[in-house]
Amino acid sequence: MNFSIYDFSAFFTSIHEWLLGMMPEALVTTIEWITIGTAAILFTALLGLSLVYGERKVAAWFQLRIGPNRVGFQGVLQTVADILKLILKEPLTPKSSDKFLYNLAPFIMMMAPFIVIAALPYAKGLQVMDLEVGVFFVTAVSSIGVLGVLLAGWSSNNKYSLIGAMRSGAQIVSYELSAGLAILTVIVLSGSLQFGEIIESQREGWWIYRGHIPVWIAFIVFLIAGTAETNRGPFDLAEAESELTAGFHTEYSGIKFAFFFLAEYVNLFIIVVIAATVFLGGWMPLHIGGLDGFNAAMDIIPPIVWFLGKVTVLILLIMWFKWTFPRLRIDQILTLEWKYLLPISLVNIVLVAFITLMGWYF
Amino acid sequence: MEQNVIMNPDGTQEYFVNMGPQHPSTHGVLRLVLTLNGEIIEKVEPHLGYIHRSIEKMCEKDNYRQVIHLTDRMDYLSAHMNNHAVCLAIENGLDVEVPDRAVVIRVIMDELTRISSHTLWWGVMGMDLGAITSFLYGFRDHEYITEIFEETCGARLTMNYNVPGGVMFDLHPNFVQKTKDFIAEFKRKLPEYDTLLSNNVIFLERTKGVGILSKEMAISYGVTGPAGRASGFANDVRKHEPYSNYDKLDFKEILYTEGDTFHRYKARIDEMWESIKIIEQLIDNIPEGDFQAKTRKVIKLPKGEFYQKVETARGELGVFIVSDGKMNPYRMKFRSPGFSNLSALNEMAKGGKIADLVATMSTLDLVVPDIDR
Amino acid sequence: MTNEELIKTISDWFPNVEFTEEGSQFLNVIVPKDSILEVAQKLKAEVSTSLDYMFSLTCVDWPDHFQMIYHLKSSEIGHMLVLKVKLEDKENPEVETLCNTFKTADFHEREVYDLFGVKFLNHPDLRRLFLTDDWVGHPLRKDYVDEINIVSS
Amino acid sequence: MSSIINYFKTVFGGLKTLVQGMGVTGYYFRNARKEIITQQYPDNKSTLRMYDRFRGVVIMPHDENNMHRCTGCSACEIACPNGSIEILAPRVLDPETGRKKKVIDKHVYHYSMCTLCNLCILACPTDAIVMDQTFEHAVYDRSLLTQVLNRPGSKLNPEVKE
Repeated sequence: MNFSIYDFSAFFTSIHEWLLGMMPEALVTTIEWITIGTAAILFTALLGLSLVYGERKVAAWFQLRIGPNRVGFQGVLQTVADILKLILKEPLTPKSSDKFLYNLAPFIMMMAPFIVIAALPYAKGLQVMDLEVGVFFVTAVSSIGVLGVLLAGWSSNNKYSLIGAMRSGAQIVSYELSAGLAILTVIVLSGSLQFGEIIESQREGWWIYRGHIPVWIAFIVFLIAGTAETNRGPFDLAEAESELTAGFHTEYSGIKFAFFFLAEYVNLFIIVVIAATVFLGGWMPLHIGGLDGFNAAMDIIPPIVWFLGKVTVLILLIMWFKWTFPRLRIDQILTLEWKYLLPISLVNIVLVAFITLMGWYF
Repeated sequence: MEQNVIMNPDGTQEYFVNMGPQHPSTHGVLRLVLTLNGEIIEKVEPHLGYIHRSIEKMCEKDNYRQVIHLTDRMDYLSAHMNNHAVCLAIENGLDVEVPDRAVVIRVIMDELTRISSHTLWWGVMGMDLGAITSFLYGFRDHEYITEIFEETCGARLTMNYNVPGGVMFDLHPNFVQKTKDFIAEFKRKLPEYDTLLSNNVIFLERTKGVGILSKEMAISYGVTGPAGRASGFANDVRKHEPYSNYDKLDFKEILYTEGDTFHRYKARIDEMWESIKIIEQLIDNIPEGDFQAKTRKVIKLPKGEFYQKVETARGELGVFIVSDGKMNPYRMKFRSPGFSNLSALNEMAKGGKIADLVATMSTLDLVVPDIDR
Repeated sequence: MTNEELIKTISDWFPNVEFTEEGSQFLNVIVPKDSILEVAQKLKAEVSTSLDYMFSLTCVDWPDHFQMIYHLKSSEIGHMLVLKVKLEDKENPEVETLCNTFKTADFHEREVYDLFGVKFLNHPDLRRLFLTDDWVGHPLRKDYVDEINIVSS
Repeated sequence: MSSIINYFKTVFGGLKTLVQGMGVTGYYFRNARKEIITQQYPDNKSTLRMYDRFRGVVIMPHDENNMHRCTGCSACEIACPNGSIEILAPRVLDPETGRKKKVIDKHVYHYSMCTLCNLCILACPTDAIVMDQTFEHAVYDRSLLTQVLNRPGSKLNPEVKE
């Protein structure tokens, strides 16, 4: 079960040696940083475009419509056209708004996803850096987004935005709790915070299969908390169209609005990647204990395809939530979190600790 | 009133927000000035008149045939019933005998309009509460009926199909078949409405116990239609003061007593089932005969007052004609259901959150041209 | 209760009230201006009549006087009747407000004030309902002329 | 104990209704191809046909030798609630009978004011005007909405009696 043919790290180390042969060490590292930086930004941009297009198509199929099909083949270039439109539009700044914070908010909102993109494992070896404290780093950085929302709500001097921002602040902060606890259940099982090792520990079988009941509960809790954290689905209180017109980003237009728009979708991607990596084994193919023939067959499919398959299925599920359920009220969201999700995840942590102690997992 | 914050005598500040006139959930140009305390609503004050065309003044210059094209622009979602009311008022003024075929056609058209209005309301209610997909499903069934209307009456929304003495054209040959197909199709789709919204736990959380309206308040504010019947105020005009041939039809008057948002919603869903029952009783035996009674070219109502009540999708529409014998009415007053239903909004929304106000308002099913006239 | 019983019961309570039935399908009760509030409250309070649902409140601009018309119905018993009040003085017509007995009168009276100019005494919030506050004139009056919107009397 | 039971009952009951709701949208997602109801308007123009009673605009049909049926009696002008029809029919000396007779000169139709209520068509004694089924009438200049229905040089159809 070696993955030599699909191992990106071998490919990158060969490039590294080749460059080292030609120029001094310092120059090589700067070149690598710059290329990886631009690759990350390009990847985020492409990711945002494809997710927006995917969401509009999926929403259309749910709603008896066809979705964008005018620009490009089957509407593929529709989001490119949208982004160009947003770039060319004049970014207005409300007269009596807090200018500095008003312009800072979109960048903070966009900064969090960029940092987290670097720490996520996409395929064997295809990872910018595999920190020992990967999971801890990701959950910590992804909570910066709340600052962007609160700043945007306060600084645009619009009553609706302020109400939207207050709601979103309360919601994201409280849902990070049960999201963190849900990930903790698997870390207790896998014993390490490093993404690489969590994936390695799922070589014989994904945690969702090996950790049976507690990991299933954690998976459901994480999905609910994940949709709440990205202000999507039944929890899109911050930009509730029917109450607050567009919530915290009402006053934004042009490229600033594009930042908010893309940040929401990249956050969705991050939540789904964490769920896929921690619960469904990231790029690890599906292995079932003894059947070596079956496992070998599974290894033929490259890990990147496994990764993208899991991510697509989860994204489809979260989009399914958004386009089916009505919106919750702010006090119901908080009662759901503090009275239902939190006690369940706490009990779950105790349960999983007990199970790891006794070794009752596959 | 224009400054941002009102200083109360006791030093506290009142923080008010304009909801409308351009707002996604006011369904039309209705401006609500909310006095808020954080998310809790202290006072809702509607500002009207953004779409006031003064239909009552226009009616005074039109003769009795021309008045009808104005009334289907009042509550455009129950256009047939509005015209039906005016035609009935004129007919019982002239005491013209409307042929049976016209009476049955009018009742079928009324019930089809009620279903199309309730399906559109259901879709928009789902969208107000966040389930955007339900809007498309509601509109699909609404459009199915508008197709039927377009084929028979020639227009989709403002049909102007009733004339004093009967209806403008005879039914289109494949009207009966298309209506039967729609009823069969709609009977499969209506349970889907329940699984998608009515039984959904999030929807129940958002609507149960929200925006309570007691029976006394409903009567005192004159809240009629499904909104009033959900509070126990039995006001179905089709049952209590039957017109056309409603007294010969068997259907139930939907009555609940809880008076919260969920039961106003449930009242409309059950009313759709009743409308289906009515149409099924009539669609197969539409009597033959001519569809319009002979009326003189220039209609002159005798001196006196004529009041006609009709049950539209939103409530009890009253047409009050004061005539002084000339060819156009001396004074024409429309008692619009939306107007009284809106006046009770402050009573229901006080103490709730903004999200509750949106939920309560969408179960009142407000159509603003019906309020402003 | 049929119209005759209504006439008998109401005339014992209020002698200075006339009844007619011609020209309308309801029993019309012509009430003098200053006792309209008392009549309305009595009709609503009494169990025998319990006219607690006012389904229409409107005003008619006759050549020599304004006429306030209140349509009442009893939600329990189901009978209906019409209260009519004559306001001779057309310059500044005034009548007592009913919005403390019938809450629906609040908006209806503001509409009549806006379109006819009839002032309602101690109405909590008598402002124009549809037109802007600085609108001149009352459109539904017969003598209302407006060159811009081509409205002639 | 009962509070714990109904705590779990609410949780699982809630989840059940949520999953049922997703089942409905899931059905439409799976056979989206069959259930799509939107019409691709500009593309289906060739096949799009409105119902024959659809009221698009009032027109005056002319037969092959430029004859119409309007006698200029202005019954439609009286019947119209919005004053969107103006009949210009001066009195002209009729050579045979020697008496003055009204002959239609211009049948002016203000489409901008017309509410398509069909009262004029009903009122016309000689069925001269008819509702057309076209609905694409957007114009850049409002004056284009004021049309003259009888074509220049068209005459009254002789069979039409007064």
